[in-house]
Amino acid sequence: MRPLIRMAWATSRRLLLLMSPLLAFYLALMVVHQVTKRGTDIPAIAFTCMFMLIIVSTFQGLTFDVEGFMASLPVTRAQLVRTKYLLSFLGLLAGLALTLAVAGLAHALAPGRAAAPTPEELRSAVALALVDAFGLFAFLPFVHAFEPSRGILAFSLAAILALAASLAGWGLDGAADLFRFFQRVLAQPAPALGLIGGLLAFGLLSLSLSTWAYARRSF
Amino acid sequence: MLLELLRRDLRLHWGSLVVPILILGMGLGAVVMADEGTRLTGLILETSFLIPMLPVIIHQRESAKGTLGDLLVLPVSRAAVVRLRYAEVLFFTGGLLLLAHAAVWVELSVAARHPIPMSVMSRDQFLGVGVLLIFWFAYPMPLFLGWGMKGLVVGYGSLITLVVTLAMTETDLHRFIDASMARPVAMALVLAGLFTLSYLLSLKFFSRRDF
Amino acid sequence: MSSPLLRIDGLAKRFPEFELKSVSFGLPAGLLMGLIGPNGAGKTTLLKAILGLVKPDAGMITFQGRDLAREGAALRARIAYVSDEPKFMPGVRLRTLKEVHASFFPAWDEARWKSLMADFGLDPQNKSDTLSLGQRTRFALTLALSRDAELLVLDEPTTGLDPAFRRELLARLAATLDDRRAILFSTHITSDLEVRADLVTLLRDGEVVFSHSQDALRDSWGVVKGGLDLLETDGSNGFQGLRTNAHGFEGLTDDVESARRRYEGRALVERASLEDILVLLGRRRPEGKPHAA
Amino acid sequence: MANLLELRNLSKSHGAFNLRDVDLAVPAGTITGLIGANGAGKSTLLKLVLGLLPLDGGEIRLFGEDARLGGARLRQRIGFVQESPTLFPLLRVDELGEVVAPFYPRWDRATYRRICDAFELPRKTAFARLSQGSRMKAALALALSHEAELLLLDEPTSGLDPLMRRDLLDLLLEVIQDEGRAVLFSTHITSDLERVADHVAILKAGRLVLAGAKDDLLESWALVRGGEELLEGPLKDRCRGGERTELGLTLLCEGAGSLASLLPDGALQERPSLEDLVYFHDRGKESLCAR
Repeated sequence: MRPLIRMAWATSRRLLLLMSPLLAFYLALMVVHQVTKRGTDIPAIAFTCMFMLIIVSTFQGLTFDVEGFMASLPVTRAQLVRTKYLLSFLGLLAGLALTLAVAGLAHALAPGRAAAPTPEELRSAVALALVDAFGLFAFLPFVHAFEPSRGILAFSLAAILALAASLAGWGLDGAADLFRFFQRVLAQPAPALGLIGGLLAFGLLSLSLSTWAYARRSF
Repeated sequence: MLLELLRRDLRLHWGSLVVPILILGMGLGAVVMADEGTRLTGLILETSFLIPMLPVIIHQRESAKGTLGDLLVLPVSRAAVVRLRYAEVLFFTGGLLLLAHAAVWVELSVAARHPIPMSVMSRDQFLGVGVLLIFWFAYPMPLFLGWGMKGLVVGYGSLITLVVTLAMTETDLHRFIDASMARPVAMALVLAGLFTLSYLLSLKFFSRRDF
Repeated sequence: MSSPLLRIDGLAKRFPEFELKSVSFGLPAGLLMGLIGPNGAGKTTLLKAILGLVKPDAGMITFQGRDLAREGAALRARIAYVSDEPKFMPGVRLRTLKEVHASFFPAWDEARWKSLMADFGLDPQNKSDTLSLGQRTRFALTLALSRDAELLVLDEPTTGLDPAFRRELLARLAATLDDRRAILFSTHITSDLEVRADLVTLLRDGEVVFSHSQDALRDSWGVVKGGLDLLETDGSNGFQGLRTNAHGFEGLTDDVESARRRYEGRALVERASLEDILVLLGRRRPEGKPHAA
Repeated sequence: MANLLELRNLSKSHGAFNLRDVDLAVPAGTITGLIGANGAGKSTLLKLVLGLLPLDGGEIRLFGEDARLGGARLRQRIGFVQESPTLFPLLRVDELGEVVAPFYPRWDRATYRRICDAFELPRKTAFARLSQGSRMKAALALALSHEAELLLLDEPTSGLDPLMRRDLLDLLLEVIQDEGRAVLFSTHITSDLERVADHVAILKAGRLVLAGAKDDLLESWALVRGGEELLEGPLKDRCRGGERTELGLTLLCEGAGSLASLLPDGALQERPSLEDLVYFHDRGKESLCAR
């Protein structure tokens, strides 16, 4: 697997460079948002920023059709899928770390204006990360079962249907409440572990589904 | 000619518009989580960043997939392609601002369980969108059309460093903003002038480029 | 002979990697001209300049007497182009690609397009990204041949095509020629041109080496094949190009008659095929010494 | 001489391209040419050997092992070039070598550099900015730099000029000097095959129509040119295809050695080129040969 990680880094390094202006802009906006607003909640932009990082780390195959070449290398399909999951997970952690770092930076820059990250704020950041993880684990099988651009279309349709279903009041109503639900659950340790355990199980299910689908793909 | 080119873009690129709109949807979700007061402003902020980039995304996809040559080999002039990109940004921004309004209005009505009066964009928000359109589209576009991806990175990169430095140094823009808001007509003329200047520069740079 | 349909005068273009130095030739109506030359000789740049994709540093290109630099958009309605790597937006049906393309050409011939698609074995419902290189080229050809273009500019159209199809394609292209139309056809597979090309232009290192009719070429260019000892005694100055290997040498001459007289009985002198000329001329102009691989 | 690759009644349906029980062996130390019309299944066959496409039926033995079991490990001993390679468009040519190197234990950086120079590749240029010919050369350099025992090349000469084609063919001849290696490459330029191929396999609509040593094949078939009288005589049941043009009839007949006695006077017999063999085989068979 190690050569695959090195290859992923060497190839996405330039892509990250290209995406960096956009990421830097969102980060700047988060800092501005933190400094000018008295509010304690994590700026909504962090949500998008994390999502953007995940797109970059997994979507190397989208912009340039390299999947055929990758499959012709002496690696198994399972290794290719595991690398993508690892990269996405790293993207997620990086997003979380960035969000907290920015909150700290804003506090350091203008101590008077931005409060230090409170435990409640940390819990929100982790909850946000878990919502992202849930979205990610739901999304990746689509990108592995179909080729990237068609996979995104399929996922966006599914996401919109899920959002519509929840908006119409069936069970959870909307991603917003998923976030609030996670926030509440994370408050006490026992349910928090249950939630994280559940998410990990969902992740493993997603990984095996992707591996099964990717093995059947033709390039 | 513009109509055929616009129809060509919509028929070939509707797929690539889904990803930005998906991100807009995610942003919409984020804004809904924000508290009551800032919903419309938050949404305009979000829309005005993403939507002016749609023509850039289309043009970038056209050059990344190598089909820009097919476009330029048609009996269309380079000027027609530049006109297309500038017309598209107005088409997309206008169209999607209306969509954003409708989305917020539906959300509020659903949340309030009864239809509420539509809150119309105030003059400040209109000018705000105009300023963002200039900075986020008109400024980088000539660089992008003239030098491709390198131009795009320079364009947006310089823009971001400007914003970060403004934030870091906590310069107070309010005085400048209030002054310009006071004279909306002059402000609108300045914005229109900058938009046209950007068009002329794009024309010059794009016409001499090799493909 | 009336003024040529397409005239290129002193076309020059400098790129970091290579340079097109003052290219001039004319293509009269009714003829098929083959454009040959090693990789990087500037063939694609030249063809792109005709289509306005590349802006020349100097020189002028006129089509039907009108300057392409000024009236490019209008003239492109009558020029059809197939690039060496036809690319199409992925995930789009061929039928949609055709409709988008056809909307720019009032003289579009839908019946002809349908019959070409059938002949070329393509299904309009197919998605563009499922096509192989050969099929993408065929689809690009259906688009180019379905509107009544007066100049066909084809950049290595036969690369991904099989021998049978190549033969049929060249026969079909030659059939479209009349006193209003011409074809400019760049290729590396010179055997295609041997049968069908009326004129041949050789481009090397950004310059036109010759632009003759195929018959004139046949009468003047030849290949001298002999043993290495012959090379020592007679020297290699008479040759335009030379290639030596273990068994002997192959020398290229542009005056086959005098070569026959000079090497009478000592070496084999034959007519040079286009491939021989290309291989023996080598890549770059030799600074004095013929380029021996 | 062990076979590096054996296909045993291989079959696959992959959209428009499909293969029906193809049997082919690629012995070590040889170059096998794969020719056939567009969509005949050449790329599909090569991709099946590499495991890019799942197999519908039949078996693939690579270096004596079943390809399905040891796929990834066996690919270390194969060099593959796609029809129009995309690789990593943003990477420079030298970076491509660095990125691919860790996947192949026997990767040799000096060989990669030597081949890049021989192909006159600008090492500092991004792959996407190379011409189609240079992209093919870069992909070839990658495939030739890890001492692969089996080279699978999908139309490697397309986009190359005659001079560069001849250099590439000489390089392939150099590769098989080492008895343990072999090359299987598909091409549309039959003159290349006539220059270097020992064995030839002709694919038509997914079926292996003709296969064998090139010289034996060309000796055993004959092109007979003449008038309509050719169809009356016993020649008819030896004919496998042909064409009627304004100049007369051209028939492709089997068993060239014993044809002389059957020829009506005035008919000409000559040895077919590979292109003739591919062009005439099964062409107009129903109307002309009426078997």
